[in-house]
Parts: sequence; structure tokens; C-alpha cells
Amino acid sequence: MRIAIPKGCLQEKALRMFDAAGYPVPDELDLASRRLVFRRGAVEWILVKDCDVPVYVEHGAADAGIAGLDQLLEHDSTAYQPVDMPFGRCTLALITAAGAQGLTSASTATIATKYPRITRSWLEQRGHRAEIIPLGGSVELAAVLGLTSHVVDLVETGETIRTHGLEIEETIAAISPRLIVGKDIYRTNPGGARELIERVRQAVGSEERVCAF
Amino acid sequence: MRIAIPKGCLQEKALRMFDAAGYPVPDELDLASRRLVFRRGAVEWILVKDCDVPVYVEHGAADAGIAGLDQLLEHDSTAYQPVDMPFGRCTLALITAAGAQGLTSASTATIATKYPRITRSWLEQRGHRAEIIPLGGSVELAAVLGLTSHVVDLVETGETIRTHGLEIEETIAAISPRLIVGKDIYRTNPGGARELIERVRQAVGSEERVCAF
Amino acid sequence: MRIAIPKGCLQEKALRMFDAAGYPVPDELDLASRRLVFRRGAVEWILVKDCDVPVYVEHGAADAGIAGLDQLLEHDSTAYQPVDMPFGRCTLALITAAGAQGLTSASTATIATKYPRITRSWLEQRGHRAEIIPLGGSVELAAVLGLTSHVVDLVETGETIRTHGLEIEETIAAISPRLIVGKDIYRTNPGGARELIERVRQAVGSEERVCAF
Amino acid sequence: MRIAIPKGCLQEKALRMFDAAGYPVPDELDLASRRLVFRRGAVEWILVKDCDVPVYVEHGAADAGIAGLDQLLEHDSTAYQPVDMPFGRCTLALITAAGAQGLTSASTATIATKYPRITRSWLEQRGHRAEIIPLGGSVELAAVLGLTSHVVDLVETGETIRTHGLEIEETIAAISPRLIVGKDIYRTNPGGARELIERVRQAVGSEERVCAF
Amino acid sequence: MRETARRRSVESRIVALLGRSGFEEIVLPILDYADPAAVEAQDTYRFVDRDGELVAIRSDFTPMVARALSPVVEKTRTPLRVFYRGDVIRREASRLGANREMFQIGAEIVGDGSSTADAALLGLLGSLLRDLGVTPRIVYTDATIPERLAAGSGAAVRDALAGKRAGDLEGLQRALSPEAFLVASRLASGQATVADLQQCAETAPVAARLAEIACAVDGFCVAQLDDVDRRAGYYSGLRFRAYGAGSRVVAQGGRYDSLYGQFGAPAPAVGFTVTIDELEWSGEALGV
Amino acid sequence: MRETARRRSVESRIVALLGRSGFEEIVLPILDYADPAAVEAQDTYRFVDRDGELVAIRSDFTPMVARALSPVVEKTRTPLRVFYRGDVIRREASRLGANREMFQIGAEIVGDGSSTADAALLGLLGSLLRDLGVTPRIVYTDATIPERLAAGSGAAVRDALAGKRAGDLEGLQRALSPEAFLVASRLASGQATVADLQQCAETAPVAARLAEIACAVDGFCVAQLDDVDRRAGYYSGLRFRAYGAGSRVVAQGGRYDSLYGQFGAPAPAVGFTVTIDELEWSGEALGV
Amino acid sequence: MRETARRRSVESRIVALLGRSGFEEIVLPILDYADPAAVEAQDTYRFVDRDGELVAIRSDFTPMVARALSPVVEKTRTPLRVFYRGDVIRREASRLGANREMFQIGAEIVGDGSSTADAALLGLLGSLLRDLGVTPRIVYTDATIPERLAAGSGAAVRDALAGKRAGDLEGLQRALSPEAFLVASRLASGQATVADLQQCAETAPVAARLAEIACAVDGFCVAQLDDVDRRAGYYSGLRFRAYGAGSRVVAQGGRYDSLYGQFGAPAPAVGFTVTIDELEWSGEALGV
Amino acid sequence: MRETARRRSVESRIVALLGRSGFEEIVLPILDYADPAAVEAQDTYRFVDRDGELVAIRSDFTPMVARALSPVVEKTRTPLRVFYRGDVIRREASRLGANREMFQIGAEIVGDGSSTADAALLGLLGSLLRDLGVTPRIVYTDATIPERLAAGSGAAVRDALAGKRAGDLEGLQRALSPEAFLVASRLASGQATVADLQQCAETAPVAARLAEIACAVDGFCVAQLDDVDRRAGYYSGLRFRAYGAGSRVVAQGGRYDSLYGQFGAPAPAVGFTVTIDELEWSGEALGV
Repeated sequence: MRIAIPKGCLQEKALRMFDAAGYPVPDELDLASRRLVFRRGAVEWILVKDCDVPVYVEHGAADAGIAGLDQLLEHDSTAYQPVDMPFGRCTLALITAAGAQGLTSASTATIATKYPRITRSWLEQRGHRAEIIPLGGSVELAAVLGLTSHVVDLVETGETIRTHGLEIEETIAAISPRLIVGKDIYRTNPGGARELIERVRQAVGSEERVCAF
Repeated sequence: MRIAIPKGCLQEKALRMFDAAGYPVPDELDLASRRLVFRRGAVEWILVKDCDVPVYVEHGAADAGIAGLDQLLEHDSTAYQPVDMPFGRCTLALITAAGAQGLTSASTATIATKYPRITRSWLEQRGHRAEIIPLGGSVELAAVLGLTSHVVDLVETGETIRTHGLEIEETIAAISPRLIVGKDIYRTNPGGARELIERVRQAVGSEERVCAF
Repeated sequence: MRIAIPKGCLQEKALRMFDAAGYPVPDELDLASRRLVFRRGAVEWILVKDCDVPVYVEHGAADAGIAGLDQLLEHDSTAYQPVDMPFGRCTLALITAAGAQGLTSASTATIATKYPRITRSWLEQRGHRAEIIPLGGSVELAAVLGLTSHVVDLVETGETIRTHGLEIEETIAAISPRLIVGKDIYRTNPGGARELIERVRQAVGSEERVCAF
Repeated sequence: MRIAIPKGCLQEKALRMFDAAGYPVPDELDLASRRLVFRRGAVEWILVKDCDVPVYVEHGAADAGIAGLDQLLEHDSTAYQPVDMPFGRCTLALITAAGAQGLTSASTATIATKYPRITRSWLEQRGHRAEIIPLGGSVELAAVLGLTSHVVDLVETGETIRTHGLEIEETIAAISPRLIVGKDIYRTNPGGARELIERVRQAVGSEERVCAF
Repeated sequence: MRETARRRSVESRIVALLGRSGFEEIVLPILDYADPAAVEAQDTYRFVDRDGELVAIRSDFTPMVARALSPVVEKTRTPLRVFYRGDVIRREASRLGANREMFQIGAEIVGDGSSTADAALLGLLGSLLRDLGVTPRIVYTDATIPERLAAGSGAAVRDALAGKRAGDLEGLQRALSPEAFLVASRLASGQATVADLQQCAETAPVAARLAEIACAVDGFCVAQLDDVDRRAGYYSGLRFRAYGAGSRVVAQGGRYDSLYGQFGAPAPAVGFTVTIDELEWSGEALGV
Repeated sequence: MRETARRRSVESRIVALLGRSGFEEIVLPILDYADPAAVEAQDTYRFVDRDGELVAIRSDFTPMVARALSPVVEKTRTPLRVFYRGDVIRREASRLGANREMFQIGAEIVGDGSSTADAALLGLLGSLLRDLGVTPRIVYTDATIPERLAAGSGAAVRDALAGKRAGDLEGLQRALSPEAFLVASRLASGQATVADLQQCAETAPVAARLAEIACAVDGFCVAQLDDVDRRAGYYSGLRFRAYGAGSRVVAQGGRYDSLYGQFGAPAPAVGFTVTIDELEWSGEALGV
Repeated sequence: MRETARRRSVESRIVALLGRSGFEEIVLPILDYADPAAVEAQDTYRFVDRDGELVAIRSDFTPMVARALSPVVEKTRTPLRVFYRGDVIRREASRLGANREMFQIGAEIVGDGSSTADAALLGLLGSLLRDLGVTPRIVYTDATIPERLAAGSGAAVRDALAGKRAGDLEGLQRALSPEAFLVASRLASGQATVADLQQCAETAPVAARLAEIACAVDGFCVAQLDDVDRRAGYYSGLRFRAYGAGSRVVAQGGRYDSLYGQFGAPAPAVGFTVTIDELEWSGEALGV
Repeated sequence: MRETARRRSVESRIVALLGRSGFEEIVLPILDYADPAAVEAQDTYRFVDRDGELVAIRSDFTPMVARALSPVVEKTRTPLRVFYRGDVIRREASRLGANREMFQIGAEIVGDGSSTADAALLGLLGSLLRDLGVTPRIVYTDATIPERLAAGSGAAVRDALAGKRAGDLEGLQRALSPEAFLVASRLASGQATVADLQQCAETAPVAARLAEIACAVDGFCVAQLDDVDRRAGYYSGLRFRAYGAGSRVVAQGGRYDSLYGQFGAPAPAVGFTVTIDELEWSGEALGV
């Protein structure tokens, strides 16, 4: 069974969760190497960029993984999302530069975002008009530097937003990381799938009560 | 004048080049802070993701910047590229998993890449058929793990490629970082533009003879 | 008030009917001249080809007229048809050459007709496939001479059909000549319109009881 | 060999021409009957409406015939037209009602005609705008009675035009009747085709010198 | 170019009058997502966009106004008085070479369901046409008559009446009361008037309202009722057409009280649209 | 051209097997008038014909078979056993450069609503794939489960189950019986089996039928039920997909007992479609 | 369904014969990017794709074969012998209700510019039609005759000849040599034969080649030359049509030596296409 | 609706100024037969009409003006001074959700090829923008520079200059004189001025003319020459863009002396188009 772990801020918590679920995970020394693939027992762990986890699972190149709802929506993922993680929760929000006007059907707003697909579909649903400018990172900076009038991005505490003199105009979605399970494993290893979901569910359940990951 | 510097591997060399060109640049201490915007003399330096440099310059939110030809092509940039950098040169190549078949007009190949636009237009030009799977990072891994049969990515020394048992099938383009200058500054500060290009050209010219940045 | 009369077989009966309705009509001597326009009292009579009556009334160039349902359908007329004539009744039918196969959704039949529009819409409604060949006259001849396998045409007694060894396969519509009244006269001379309809209705009603026109 | 003769004004001259060419033709008594098909020697003569001659020849239901260029153009005929007749010549013209304005690209003109296809293509070629109203007969009357501002029709002497106070605005095409020969006969009876053309050519040539048909 | 100047002058004249009458302009797009089931689909240029969406080129302003105003209607004190102008484009199936772009100006009162609004709008249309030197003849009716005549068999009655074949009505005699049948017969031959509607219980309420309206806008309305449309479309009450000297419809409109509801903002509305090209084709000596 | 020969050989092999099994071929057009409200409109190349009609390029054989057979079905002693073959063309919104013409062969039994017909068809599909050297894994379910779980809230349950977010089910807990909620939870995480359906009164009848079918076609069916489709489309009972070695769907189908009724000839039907291109993309060593 | 079986049987018979004759099949897509300047644009269903590209539905196989084979032609030892089959779809402007999907099978020899190849291909077509019980009549010509007759005024001569109006030639008398004018006159009245071409210096080379071909494939060729096409299209030499008993063209083709060059792989080629539907419409008692 | 009023006010203001300056309005259709080879085809909504013709929705007024005026130009004493207004619609491939209908007003002088006409038109554009409270910055160049720099290799030089990659020029060094290479280098890095053009024999005539124009319309022109367009399109001389405060092009235009000839009425012409929407997006405080 191959499981995809998102590199970066969710990586440690995700691995700790799988550890709690009783799966052998790579240790800190392993991770300090620059390797991205680790076989431990029956599991092959792969470390990939957070936005690539849904892609690996979608195409059957990984059996399961941990991915944020933001990435799942942006990639229109069809994988199962049986368990929500108790960590890494945040919101996807529309953020406004100071003094920028609100969005309307005739607005001349511009929106920087790493999520052009989600943003577009949200704009269409609301009937708002805006030009979307896809960026790869440091999205808030776009509004600070006047590249765009608005930003759609993840917000955790909102502190950065305030520091930069920006404002949260509207929440678009509540985001949490999820265990995702691809369709193939249900056919090829249904027992493994069932066990994975059960063990993760229990790990999350007990942990949730005791402490944050 | 606002100049966009790509964070990451080109950042240090780009700043050193501007230093050699006589512009006051942020020092290492500055950079050790997590700030992304620095005003030094008449120049405001902004540090953005490499793929975002062309976007900032395109929309006039930065007057100039350093960007790789890969990003310029992928974003269909219309900025001027007056000076090539003598550092950071590499190639964009089609890389094949061991045993994968070549591309043809009837192939069932899949290609992982951070450059879907370039890849698509190259495929069309060649008359090849393949499914493109856009990824955000660690693209070679896709071929190693069997997500795709091919990869289109930047290749420097080719060592990683060989380590992973992959092969370079074809070079798509020679890539170098370039000084890019947006259209606005020619209207609003033509003297500044002229001076920037001259000083960078000289810095690059002399450096080129003496040593790598 | 201008009234359009179809030249040919309906002409005499139509004029006799208007005579019975109390309108001054051109006499036989008039008609023996080759003139086509006659003013008698408040009425201007115009003699036009049968297929052109609906056209004159549609565009307001005649206020009323006598036209067969075949021509009204073929021209998609929007004129009012307040009174059916008791003469000139016949049927529009699909006629088959001896030995020709029936129409089906995969047939290779051909149909000669003066009514391509009616025929096409009837074929579509039935889900039949056939090639329509529009002709200007002597339509039955087409099936006799092997130009087409079928004919759509008016049938009175059916004698010609039998003489030629053809067969009536299906009735498409019952046809009668009608008084038609254009929309303009209702606005410009509503009294005249009302009177025309009433007088024609009475003439037709009484005549119907007594004798054929 | 089946030859189609247009009923009406060309009928007599056409038959006389074939007679001069040495083909046995139906005599006046024959024609006085209402029959439409006559076998005389190796030739089957069929009398059809003038506009239907090109249709019969096009579909191979007649091997040859006499048809005016007006009908050949209106039906987009693909038959050979090896010999022009020396009789029945006239012109196709745009005729204007008294006081009507000329056609322009912004005109609100209307044109009555038996030749909607030719008229349309002529309008497009000239860049004129007009509404075409197809009629079945007595086309000049349309302009006289105000149905349309213009008429496209055949003009022989132009006397009728003048009588009705209309004017010829422009000649669209010179029209003559032609011997037309369908494609099938060249394959099935090439000798017959060759002989027909030669004999008609000679008949027309000698007659042309001596007298009109 | 003289023509352009004349047309712009007609436009200005109408717009000025609408402005003086308290109507405000709204601007509408030329391309819109198409309603695939729309009645007028055959007349509308439609094509499939790069997203696979069916897109239509503007061929009828009225639903676009409703869509555009629906968010405003919810928030604003109605009645709103708006006008619009621009080209509509229609495919013309049967007429070769005929023009297909038409410049229209239209006006609407949204949020007032009274017969007073109907009369005000008709009166405005009359003044506007007279102001251009046209002597209007307005033919009106009520779009709901077929359904009123025969609850339950409305569609069949509508077909027969729109077909204008008096003979086709015979098969429907049983579905109609004797009074309704009489009204239907007169409608089928184009002769019915408001007075006829009054004689019939089913149409009496409609007659009363039409009488009120006619009364208020006397002088250019025709006694005979307008044709029954093959499909009612969005019309839910008053329906009218205005003719100039010839037989061309220079303006038309009616009441559509359910249309705004389809866009989530229920509100009664009545409006008209003037087609400038038809004014020209109808050969009016426009006094401009 | 070697590829073509191989593909033709696969085609012949399948067609021969279908012929031996008593299925007769029908030929269907490539262009068809489009149903503007069709579920799969986004995937279908549609354009507006010169008549203004919306035309679609063939993207799904099943409704075309129903339309073509409906006159026959009325007149013939069913069951009919038919097969068809040809290209379908799909727009692929999200995958650049991906192929979009697919060669399909499909078979249907029309006029037999029994589970025996379901099993026969599934069995035929299994043999057919094995005959090509593919080891099929067939995943099945019943298309009506969401509506059965919550009469009245079927759409909401379907959305949640098709979204596969176990968390989204929580809001629906009240609309479901405890047993139904358990089934829904297992479905939402991809774990439900026929045994789960049997525990719940709402889905027990479906479970019984699926068990019969599974029993009859043992050996290549997967215990876990197939995904819940975002829309049931025309499926009204059995719904299945067949996978080869990889994660590509090489064949799929199900039962659609209401589809023929839409074309005026009510008849139950069950069918499958094999996509030859998917067989190739799935990298099977086709034994041909 | 009986019709389908018969059609499949015709298809199999032709394919088998082509296989035995050493032709290999290639498969071609149904949708292709359209050449906006293509001659047959009016007959082809074209629409604008979501990328804004003009896309065409297959209406002529020949250019598609050239595009598909051009990479192979560069790398392979020619001559190649290929065949293809499938539906083409045409819009039919003038014939209401006529069918518009046609099943075609065609064959080509690529890389052999000799008259032997022409004769071999014509001979194959003849056998193939006879094998189906059809007595073919093949009418042929050379597509370059108008340009040969009057270097420099080829277009005008082509117009006159394609118009088939002997009278229209008179204006061109000065542009042609007396011998060329005689040939043109005979062509314009449909009477020209290879013997006529031989009398004229301009067409003598063409005559020699046509004579060789005719000699080799005796027995079903017609003496009179085929019509001059309104546009030569891609044809650059031999051009022929085959008729059955009636007046329908059941097969056609010719030589197109410049077509492959347009796709970057210059190679001579000659081919034919049989239209199965025309075989059926022509009422042949197909012996299958 | 406040926005509409403001936009109409901008429109009126521009139209009034154009009228005072002696320009007459012409009205142009929204749908036009498409030039399939048009440069801007990707940006234009195109679809296939019921006649099979490729139709385009108006996306560029300039060729339409030329087509419409060509009959007039032949008959009239030029110069003509015309203006036009209306929406154009563009597909925007790369920007999701961006607006695609733009209201434009443009003006042209037809029949005057002098630099005085160029200057008059630029001067008019300057006044017009100032009148709206915008401080224009006009960037200009000559569209023929690449072809002048390297007769025969114009296309390659244009590609390199439009690509703006100074490095790409190196391969062209041999095709250019040393002076021309210097000009090209400065153009490729966006630095060239009229003074640079004067140093080079190939571009000196162009420089002289640009200097005259610049002289006449001093005050809002930028020294650096405008970008080299990837394709010259119909421009044959002066080419300019006007910017407001931001980086959006609020107006653009140039000289196109060969365009009218394509429509059979050769005449020099120079024009500009103001895009009202860009004025709004550029955030100008329009003084209206």
C-alpha cells in the first residue's frame, strides 16, 4: 500500500497520526535525508507537494493520502474522504486590500490566488465579475503590492492579514485535511482499505479527545 | 523602481548581480528575516516565487525582475528580456521512464510537468499525443513511481535523472534567467529603464569574463 | 378592399361565390381579356397564381383572398381563415410508384412534389427518410417516368393515379379552399372585414344547402 | 433516348428544331391530346414544365432536353449545354416600380421573383440588401400592385414593363434556351449523345442562317 | 451616413422622451448564456462556447432586463422605470437576404401590477410614436384568453385560435361553454372585440381590465383584439402590437408578471419595445 | 498500422463472440439532434445546425439505441439482443491533449427485466474480457440506493455519497433511519458491501437482487459496492463498471428500465459498453 | 437489422479483398482541425471548438490519410498500400431530408507515381465492384487538362469547361491554339475522348498516359472523358468516377502527387473511395 | 444604473467632440462573415451559420469600416472623416472571468496619406482623453520597421523584436547592416527612440516622418518607441497606443494605407479606437 504525505506544514502531523494508527512511519532521521520514498513494512510512504497528493491518488499512483479540502476541490478529486483530520483546519477566504471596493457584477476587481478553479466557480455562483490572476505563492503580497485588489487564500489565525492591513471580506469554505482513499485499492486490496480507514478513524477519534496532533 | 527577485536558488545570484551593477541590495541579515519587501535607495526589492515574477512584471506591479525563460514561456510573458544571465542555465527536456515507449501520434503516454502550457504546445507542434498531468513539484518522482510514463522538466546536470533510472529523450528548449523589464517603466521612467539595462548588461558582461556569479 | 383570386380551376367558383355574397365581380368578358386587375365598386379584384394568393395577403398587398390549405401550409401563412369553401375539396397524399417500397427511417426513397415544405415536415414527424425533389408541375409523371419512387400531391378523384398505375399510400391532409383575411384590414377597415366574412359565410352556408358552386 | 421538352412557349419551336435535326417528333394532333409522353422511333419525348426540364436531366430521368439558362442557373444544373438555341432569347433583369429607390447595402427594397436563388446570389455579389419574395407567376404585377418595390424577371421586348409604368434598372444575365445533355447518356449511349449534339448543332446552324424557328 | 444621422436623431428623441418620463437606462450584454428550452430558440443565433455552454446572441431584451434587474428589484422600492437600447440579432429562416440586426429601444415599469401602469405604458408608447410623426394603431389583447376559455384544454384552444382556422374549432365545441365557443369563433376569424369578451363569464374579468386600459389610452387603439400568439411566452396579461402606416409591427409588448419570479425576484412588470428598423421599413416619414 | 490490425482483431473477436451469443448488430448515426437538457451535455460536442437546431456528435450510444429500437420494440416479440459498435467523441474539459475519440462496442438485452438477464449480461461481459486476455474486476451497485435510503431526501443523500465526504453526511442524520445512516456512512467511505445493504430495510430488496446477480456471475465481482454516481442518469437498477489491471474503466453499464418509455416504447433493458481505447490505455496484454 | 448485416457483409467482402491485395488498414479520427480555405468547406460540418479553433467533422478521408501517413512516409520504404473505412458526414445544402452520413471504404498507393500504379488501382476498383455483383462503368480524365490547354488562362478555361456551356468558350478562342480550342469544344459538350487529346500538342502527354492506363484496365472504362471539375482540388493527374447501373457515383478517386508535400512528406499517391450508401441507393443487387 | 449614466455621459462627450471636429457617424453590423485567415481569429467569437458560412461577432471595427466605406470612397471626394461606436466582443483565452464585451468609439480620416493627417488624429485623441480628465501617454512607432531593417528577412526580425529577447537577435546579425543591428538591439530591449532610427539609413525615412508627427502633437508622447507587434496586421505606417494612469491601453490605432484596397477602393487611412471599458478599468477619475 502506497500512501502520499504532503510535504511541509502538514507532514509531521500526518505522519504522527499514522504512527498513532499503528503504521510504521519514517523517523526524523529518514526525513532529514532528502529522500522522498520510504518503504516501512507493508506501506510505501511518498512525500509529495501538498497540491500533488490528490493527483497521485486520483490516478492510482498512490492508494491513499492526506490532503486538504482546498486541494481536493481545486483538483476536482473523486477519491473517498472517509476521515477528517483534527489538525490543520483553516478557512478559504476572500481578502480585500484596504480601500478596495466590494465585488459586484460590474466590478473591475482583480483577485490573486493559488485556487483559480475554486475562485472562478465561486464568482460564477455569486454572479460577481473579477479578473483572476493565478499566483504560485505569497499570495497576500499581491494585494499589499497593488498587483490585485483582492486575494483568495487560506487563512489560519488571520494575523498576517491584519499585519498587512488587509481585511477578510468573506469566508468561502471551511478547510480541513482529510484521509483520502483512491478507488483502486477497494478492488485490489479491500481488506487493506477497510483496515486503514478504521485505524485512522480510531487514531483520530482518540487523539481528538486527548490532544492535538 | 520595483524589482522582483525569484525566491530560491536564483535569489542569491540575482541579488549579487544587481549588487555588481551598483544597486543597493538587501544584505544577508535582511534576507534572514522573513520579510519579502525591502526598500534600498530608489529601488524596492520584492521577493516572490519564481513562477510569479513574470506575473508581477506583466501587470505593472513590478517594473523589472529576474525570471527564467521557462516561466516566461509558460506565462506567455510580453515583458522585454534585454539581458541574459550567465548563471542558472539549464535545459527543459522530455524525460522518459525506463522502458517507456516513445511518443507518437497514437501513443498512450502520460507526461507529468510543471509546464503544461509549454508541453501542450510542444506536443501539438510535434504531432504527438499524450495526456498531460500538471504537478506542483518533485516532477521526476512521477515517472519513478509510475504516475506517468514521461516527465517534462528542467535538467541541470542530469544526475538526478540518471540516479532514478530515467532517460532524457529530447531537449525542448535551452533555458536561462533573464532580466525582464515591463512596458510601464518605459513610459513613466524611461531614464531609469535605460540605466537599469545598461548597468545590468555591464555587470553581466564583466562578470561573465571573470567568474560565475 | 383588394381581393386576390387564384387563376385556374378555382377562379370561376371563387368569383361565383363572391357574386352570391353580393359583391360585384368581373364578368366573363372581362376575364376573357388578359387583364389581371379589375375594380368593381369598392372592390379591386386581382387574379394571381394560386400559390401567390397567400403571399399577397401575408404582405398586406391584398386584404383578402381565396386560397387552398395546401398553399397556406406550404407558405406558413398567418392570415385568418374564417370560412371554408364547399368546393374544390381534395386530399394531399403520398403516392407510390408500382413496386416501390414503403418509407422507413432507412429508406432510399425519392419524392417528387410541389410541396417540399409540407413534405419535409411530414417526413420528420413520421421519422421517415427520403430525398425530396421539388417540381413545378405534372408531378405524378415523375413516378411514372422513374424520376422518383414516390410523389406527394393533391388527389381529387384518384383516377389519374390509377390510370398511371400508381397507388395512394397515405393521406397527409384534407385540403379545402378558404376565405383568407389579412391582418391589416382588421386595423384599417374593421367594418369591411366583418361584412366580408359575414357575407361569404352566408353565401357559402346557403349555397352549401342548395348546390355546389 | 428520352428527351424533355418544356411545355409552353418554347415547346413548338423546340420540337420544330428536333424535327429539322431529323428526329421523329409528335405531331400537332398528338400534342392536342393531353398526353405528356410520346415514343417516336428511338426517342421518348416527355413534355414537362419548363422549370422541371433541368431536374429530369439532372437525375438521369431524361437523357437530354431543352432548357433556358434561367432555369439552369436557378437549379444549379450540372448537365452539358452543348448548343444554344437561336430562338427564345431574352434577358433576366431587375425591374423597378415607378418612384422606387435604387438598391444599396442599406436599402429597404423588396424583390418579387420566380428566381430566388439567382436573385440572392446576384444581391450578395453586388453587396445590395433586399428582401426577396418568391412568387409563382405574374411577377410584374407584384410591383404594379405594391407588393414589392422591385421585380427580377425575364424581359423579352420590354413592352409589358413599360405598359405597367415599370423600368428596367439593370440587366442581370442574357438568357437563351439550350440543348442540355445529362451525364448518364455519355456512359450508356455515347454514340447517341454524339449524334444528338451533332444533328442539333447542324439544324441550329442551318436554320440560323435561313430563318428563325 | 445621412441615414445614420437620422437614426441617431430618432434614438435621441426617444431617449429624451423616456428620460423626461422618469425612465433610467440600463445597459445589457450582447452575449448571454442561452436558455436551451427558450421558445424563440429558432430565431436566435446560438453557438457552443469554449466551455461547452450554449451561448446566445441577444435576440430579446425582456428576459435580459429581468435577469439584470432581479437583484435590484429585491432591494429597491419599486416601481422601477427603466429603459434600454441596442441591437438584437435574429436568424430569419424564411426570408433570404432580409436584414437581421435590429436596433431596439424599450421601456418597462417593474413592480406595479395595476391597469394604470398598463395604460401609462401604452400612453407613453403612443406619445413616443406620435412624437416621431407616426400615427400609431395599437392592437391589443390579453395573453391568457385561450386558457381562460377552456380551463384544462387551453393548449388545444390556443392552437386552434393561433392557427386562425375557424373550421378547426369545431372539434373543441364540447370543451367550451356556448358563450366561450362564440368568443373563440370570433377570435378565430379575427373579429372579436372587448365587447365579445364581456358576454362570456370566462373572459369577463379580462374584458373589464382591457376596457379600463383602452379607455385611458383612447384614440389609437383598434377595436378588434390582436391575434392569439402561438405560444404565450412570458406574457401573462395585456399583450399589444403597434403598427405604423403599413403592415409592419413597429413596437410591441405586454405584461409579464411571472418573469421576474423566474430570476428569484417576483415582481409584476409591463413593457414595450420599439424596433427602429421597422419604423424605417414601414416607410414612415419620421418627423426628425 | 500494426496498432490498427490489433484493434480490428479485438473488434472482430468481440463481434464474433456477440454474434455467437445471439446478438444482432444495429448501426447508429454519428450526428443526432441534441437533448439540450442532457446530463452529459458538457462532455458532448454540440453545435447549432443550419436549421438552428442543436446537434450533438455521438457521445453515448445507449439513448440512441433506445430511440432507434423503439419502433421495433413495439412490434417485435422481445427480448431483443442487439449490439453496436463505433466511435464516440467526448470533449475533455480538464485533460489537455487527452484523446477524445473512443471506439466502443456494446450489447443490450431489451425486454427482459429479470435478474437473470442482468446476470447473463454481466457473464457475457466477463467472458468477453477474459477472451481478450484481460482479468476483469467488476464493481457493481444499484443506482437507486440514495433514493431508497431517504425517500424524499434522495438528492441530498446522493450529493453527499457522490461527494464521498463522510463528514458531509452528518447533516443528514435526521433524515435517515439508524440502519440507513450506517449504510450511508459505509458508502461514503467506499466500504459498503451487499451484506451491509441487507441489514437495512430500505435497501434489503436491492441487496437480494444484487446477491442473486453476484451469485450467478461469481469470480470477477468485487465485494465493495461501486461509487454512487453524481447523477443516476438513465440507470434504474444494476449499475457496474469493469476494470482491467490498472485503474481505467474498460467497460461499464447497467439497467435502464425507463429509457425506452421516453421514446414511446416502454421496455426494460440492460446493457454494457466496452471502450476499446481504454483497454489499450489500461496496458492490458490483449491476447489477440 | 437485416440491412446492417448486409452492409457489414459488403464491408467484410471489400476489406477481405483489399487485405488479400496487400493493403493495410489505418484508422482516422472523426474530428479534425479544419482547413478554413478548404474547397469543400460548404459541405463539411464545421464548428468552433472551445479553444476557438475551427473544427471539422470528417467529410473527406484523403487529406486525413496524407496527414496521418506523412511521418511514416518519410521513414518507410514506399510504396505503401493502405486502406481505410468509416463514416463521413456531409451537409447537403440543396436536398431536404437527404441522408448525410455515408460509409466509405478507400484505398491508396503512396510513393509510386507510375501509370502502372494508376492502372493497378483502377483494376482493383473494378474487381472489387464486380465482386459485389456491380457492373462498373468508370469514367476518367486528367485533372490538369484545363491548365495544359491554356497556360496562364487555365482558370478561365476550367470555368468554361466545368460550366459545360459550349457557348462560353467563344470568348477564350484567342487564348487557345486551334487544336486546343477543338479539344476544349469537345470537352465542353461532353464528347472528348483520349483520341481527341492526342491530336493536340498541349494534351498529348496526358493522352499517352491515359491510353496506357485505359489499355491496362480494359473492359469497364468509358471512352468519353469525365467532366472537368469546377476546382481541381488536390488532384494532379488521373481523375475518375465509377458508376453502377444508375446515375449515382459509387466510387471515385484519382492521383494527387502534391498532397503529401503539404504535410511535409512529398510523395506521389493515387487512391479511390467507395461509398457504400451510394451502392445501396444506386439500387444494385449486391451479390452478398 | 449610475454607471450606465456615467458611461453614456462619457460617450456623449466623445461623440460631441468628434462631431464638432467634423466627423460623421457610420453604423456597423454586429455579425459579419468571418475572414478565416484573420490574425485575431483566436480572440473572435466565430461560429458556423446555417449556410455553412463562418460568421464572426464584431471584434475589430477597423476592417468593417473599410468594407462599409469602400463604395463611398470610390465615389466621394475624400478625405472622409468618420466615427463609429458600439460593442466589440472578444474571447479571452487566458483570463478567467474577465469581461469580454467592450464599448468602443473610434474615428478615422480616409483619403489623406499625409503626416499632417497623422498628427491631426493623434492631436484629436489627446484632446479627447484630456477632455475626459485623463492625462494620456501616447507611445508610438512605425509598423514597417522590422521589414525596413532587413529587406527579405523581415519576418525573422519581427519575430525576434516582438519576442523582446535581445539574445535572439544574435542569429540575425549577418542579415542586418551594423546600423540596423544597433537599432534592432535597442528595439529588442525597449530602448529605441526616434533618434536611434535617424542614425540608420534603413529607418531614416520613417524617423523623419515620426519626428514630424511627434513635433506636431507634443506634450503627451513618449520618447521610447512602442513595442513591435507580433504581426503588423493591417498597419502600414504610424502605430500607437495610449495609456492612462495605469498600464492599460485606453486607446490605440495607426495608419493602414492598404486596407481599403482589399475592398476594392484603395485609399490611405489613419484612425484610433478608444475603449471605454479600459478607461474605467484603468481607474481614471473621469471628469464627467
